[in-house]
Amino acid sequence: MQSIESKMVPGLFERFAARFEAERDALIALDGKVGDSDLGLTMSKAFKAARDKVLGEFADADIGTQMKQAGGAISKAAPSTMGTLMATGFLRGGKAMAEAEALDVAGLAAFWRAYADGVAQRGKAQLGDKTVLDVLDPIARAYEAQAAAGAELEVASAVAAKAAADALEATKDLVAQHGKAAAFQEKSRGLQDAGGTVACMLAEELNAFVQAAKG
Amino acid sequence: MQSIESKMVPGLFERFAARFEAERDALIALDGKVGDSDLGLTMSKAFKAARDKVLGEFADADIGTQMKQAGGAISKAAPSTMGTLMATGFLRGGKAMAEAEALDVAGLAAFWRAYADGVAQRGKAQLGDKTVLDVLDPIARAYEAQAAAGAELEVASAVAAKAAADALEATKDLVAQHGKAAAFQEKSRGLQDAGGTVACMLAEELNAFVQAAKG
Amino acid sequence: MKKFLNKPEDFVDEMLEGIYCAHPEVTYTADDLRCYVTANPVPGKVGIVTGGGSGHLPTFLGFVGKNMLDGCGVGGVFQSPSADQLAEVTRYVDQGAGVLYVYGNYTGDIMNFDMASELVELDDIETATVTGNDDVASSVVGEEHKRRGVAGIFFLYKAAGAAAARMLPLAEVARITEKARSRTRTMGVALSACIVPEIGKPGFEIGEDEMEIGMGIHGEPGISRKKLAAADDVVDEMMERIFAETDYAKGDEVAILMNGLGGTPKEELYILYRRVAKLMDEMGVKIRHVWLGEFATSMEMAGFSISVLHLDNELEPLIAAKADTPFFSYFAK
Amino acid sequence: MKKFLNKPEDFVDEMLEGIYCAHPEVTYTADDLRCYVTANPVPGKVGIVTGGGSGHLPTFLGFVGKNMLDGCGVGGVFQSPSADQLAEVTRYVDQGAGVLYVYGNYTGDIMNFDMASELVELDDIETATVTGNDDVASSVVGEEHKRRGVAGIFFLYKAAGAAAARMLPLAEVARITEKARSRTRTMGVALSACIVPEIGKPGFEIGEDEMEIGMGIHGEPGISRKKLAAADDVVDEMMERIFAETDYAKGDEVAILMNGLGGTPKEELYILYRRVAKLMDEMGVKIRHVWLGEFATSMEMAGFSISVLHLDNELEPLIAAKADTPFFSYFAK
Ligand SMILES: Nc1ncnc2c1ncn2[C@@H]1O[C@H](COP(=O)(O)OP(=O)(O)O)[C@@H](O)[C@H]1O
Ligand SMILES: Nc1ncnc2c1ncn2[C@@H]1O[C@H](COP(=O)(O)OP(=O)(O)O)[C@@H](O)[C@H]1O
Ligand SMILES: [Mg+2]
Ligand SMILES: [Mg+2]
Ligand SMILES: [Mg+2]
Ligand SMILES: [Mg+2]
Repeated sequence: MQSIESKMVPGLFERFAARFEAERDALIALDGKVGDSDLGLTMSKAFKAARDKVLGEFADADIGTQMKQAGGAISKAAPSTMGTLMATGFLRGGKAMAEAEALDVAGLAAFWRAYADGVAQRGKAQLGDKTVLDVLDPIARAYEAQAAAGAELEVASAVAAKAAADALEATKDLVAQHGKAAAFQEKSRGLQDAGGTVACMLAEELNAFVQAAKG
Repeated sequence: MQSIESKMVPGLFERFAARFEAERDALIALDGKVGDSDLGLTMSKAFKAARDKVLGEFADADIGTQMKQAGGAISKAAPSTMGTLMATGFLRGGKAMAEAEALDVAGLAAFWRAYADGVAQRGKAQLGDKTVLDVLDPIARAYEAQAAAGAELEVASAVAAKAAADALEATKDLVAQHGKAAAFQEKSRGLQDAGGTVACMLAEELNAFVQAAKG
Repeated sequence: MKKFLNKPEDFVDEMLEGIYCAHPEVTYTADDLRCYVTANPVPGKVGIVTGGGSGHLPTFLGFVGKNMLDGCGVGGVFQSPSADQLAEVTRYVDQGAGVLYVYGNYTGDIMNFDMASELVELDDIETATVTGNDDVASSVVGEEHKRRGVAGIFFLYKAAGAAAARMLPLAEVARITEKARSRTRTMGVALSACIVPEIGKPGFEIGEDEMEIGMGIHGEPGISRKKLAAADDVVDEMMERIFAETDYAKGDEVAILMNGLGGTPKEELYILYRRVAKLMDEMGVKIRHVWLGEFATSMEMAGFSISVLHLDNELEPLIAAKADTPFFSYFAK
Repeated sequence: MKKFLNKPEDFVDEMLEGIYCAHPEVTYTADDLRCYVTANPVPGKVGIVTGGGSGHLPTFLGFVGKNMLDGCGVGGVFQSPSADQLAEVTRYVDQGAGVLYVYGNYTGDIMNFDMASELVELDDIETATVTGNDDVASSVVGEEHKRRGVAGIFFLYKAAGAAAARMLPLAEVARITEKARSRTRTMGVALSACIVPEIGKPGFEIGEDEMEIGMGIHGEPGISRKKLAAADDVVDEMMERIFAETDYAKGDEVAILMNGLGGTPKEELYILYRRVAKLMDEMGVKIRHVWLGEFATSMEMAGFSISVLHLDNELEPLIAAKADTPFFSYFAK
């Protein structure tokens, strides 16, 4: 498989929705350590709303529109920090896709770059601030490198998922600078970032989706 | 010993105060069953205040004044239902003593009769309503009977204490008609009345005081 | 016991010190912090005096102020003030027109107010008495005189205060307050106990999933203890009791007090009120006034009560009158 | 979880339904219950809009009313309203003079208000922003921009609302509100957690004898967790932090907000306030205004906060101005 086609996108969002439904309590617990425990709620709501949107009126739209609509749905359904950032990411990523009918590795590189940059701009966070950006940026970089190397979609998405997992692990060494976790300062060291965990799950689900589509 | 003299009255109030201090938690628990748990607090405060009054400026006063002053102190220190009733009792009992220098069996009969009648009038309760009156009235009747029979003080006070204990036991069969306990209606049956318990303790301490003074 | 306290025995007096610091419009008389009075008595006006145990803020003292009460005897937690204290308050408050006592129907309070009125009679101060007994759960129909007073006494204060502010004579103020009393009904429900500071442990036990319908504000038991139900169902059960004793005609008007017992957040009170409004609407009864918040609490107890005053043409403008006390401000609309 | 609820997911919307039933002076726009606005916008006046998560009543929406706010975006429990909702509220509230955004310094809210202001720019609505960051415990001196907003935002609302009511232009209202922001400090302490209805369990654990000094209103940790101390000692520790960052001269004036977090009774707040008044008195600082009660809660959380606004001649009359909202009424004295 060389690319994800727009008619496959609803299936991808079904995966996202199912994953965040399944991780609801785990994310509540994770956010509860240095935050306000809402992340499991907001992410399950966010991706349920995104799925409903993409499965519904926009099942046949182009990929760019699907992604933007997913972003719009998330921004209404879950306007917390992560909800708003994920909404911004899908909106900007979708814009970068314009009216593309399919997403190949180069397209995914562009999508994730726009996604990560949108989040950085909206959240005014720097790399190393222990936020979702510290996982999103490595995902974008992985797809960019794979696109430059002309890698297959299956390979690229596996590499990106691995990069996300590593990046998430690396957030443990960082000290939170933003949001509710920042109040914990040094105490946040040793804990993986909650928002980064969400980004990692996105990369994982995307990869699992690609692998399943191949098989 | 034929009578309690005014100079002995401070000792009697030391007994009352010590007893209600010791019974504080038990009375809290008892009142808690069908009331608001305050009885242990109010009675320990009430008799501490009475003792301080009678031990202090009124140590050398006549018995009537001592009793009235005790009542006044109680009414200020613990104006709950039982506090106010006990205050009324001591005030009326003291009045009945006029300027007596000593309390013999006849004097005690008059004291307790005035005490019980004052409580009945202030609380507007009838005999059988499951209140302190159902113990006070038997105490008064016991002293009256003993006085009529010309009994010794030691005998009369022992008989009165026994009458109080029996009357308290008998309150178990009654259904509360007044105060917070009335809300429990039938559920109050089987429980001994909290206010009656206080009256019984007064009779017991008076008796113990008389027996100790004899010995 | 998790409370912000210094010594438990100083709870009431330190609370009063804080109140006097914060609110210069109230003060105390007879050199006794617990003899709480307005700093601005109105000459010639009937004085309104209340009193009762502490632990129910803003009840009782919180309603001393403009267009409401003039004085309050402050008791220990859940205990009556003394007859002496009530007499002192009465003497301060009397402005030559006599004094109305308005308080809850509890034995301890009754005896002390009665004693106080005997004491001030010696000073030629005329008094009259109305005892609030709005708690439907505390005795059956026909035995209303045994019912205890709870949050609904707010309406008695409001009516009495506004009537007195019109400079009506004592008998009139008493008659109007008595009318407000006879037309007020309250039902409450509790989810948790509270702790009297000097006792240090809860007054009763209640299961993690239980509610007590009709519980009194000192923890007196109610009508039934059952599993906590959905908010709408709880309201339905409570309102059924209130509706059962009142004849409402279509177009009748009521005032409603949704009262939190202390531990229940306002968010929940509004969810509950939503249902009350729906039931009233279905009956064709108009809610002319509603107040929602904490009016008669039991310190940190979780729970709430619904009080309904069946308005008439005489009571409505009194309830609608503006009022301003340290704990309750209302702009007439 | 012991709450009066129907379905947990309906908590916010049913609460809003109750509020709209009870208070005809507020309504909603864009057919969205969560776009909460005054029913009586004042032509030509700068609009003041706030917004934030639910679960803090009366914050945030409770201060929409006369002489205070004009609109509020209402989020889920502890969650920001959406940018779309804030934009709708802004469009309704704008009366040609522009709109001031006043809200707490939280990432989610900032992002959504920023997005909203971009959206309404397309409608030629001018906005300005002041974000409350009064919580001393949430970051050190020098890093004030990282501090979160808590109960002290009440003073920003009061100043902004009174300034706008004087028909001052947007830049002036913003300048004054910004000044109130820079002169407001808050310290809080919590004794217990609260439960978000849809989560169903407490956000954190705290021991039976512990307190958390500096805890945030969503349960964010504070400066230290220690054994619950005597009320006076707790106040001393909190006030020390506030005094440490403010230069008070003898004769300076302050306004104080003693705020209960939800589960702490007013009795305790007064005991605590008594100590605050004593400390201020020792410093020679005059407490010109004090409000005491529940202003910014965390549902049933036990605890309280002290907010201090260092007054000046410009702010004082604005803080003293009368105000009337469904949740807060104040007669100017
Ligand atoms: N300014 C920011 N920029 C980017 N990401 C941020 C920022 N602030 C917080 N985050 C991310 O958001 C996560 C928390 O999300 P969420 O629970 O939605 O926050 P909140 O409950 O405070 O609104 C953090 O783990 C972090 O990854
Ligand atoms: N009207 C009454 N007349 C006489 N005794 C009464 C009356 N009402 C209550 N009591 C007595 O008071 C006792 C309760 O006293 P107390 O705890 O002081 O009441 P409360 O806490 O309700 O003020 C009851 O056990 C009963 O003996
Ligand atoms: Mg969170
Ligand atoms: Mg009792
Ligand atoms: Mg409360
Ligand atoms: Mg949040």
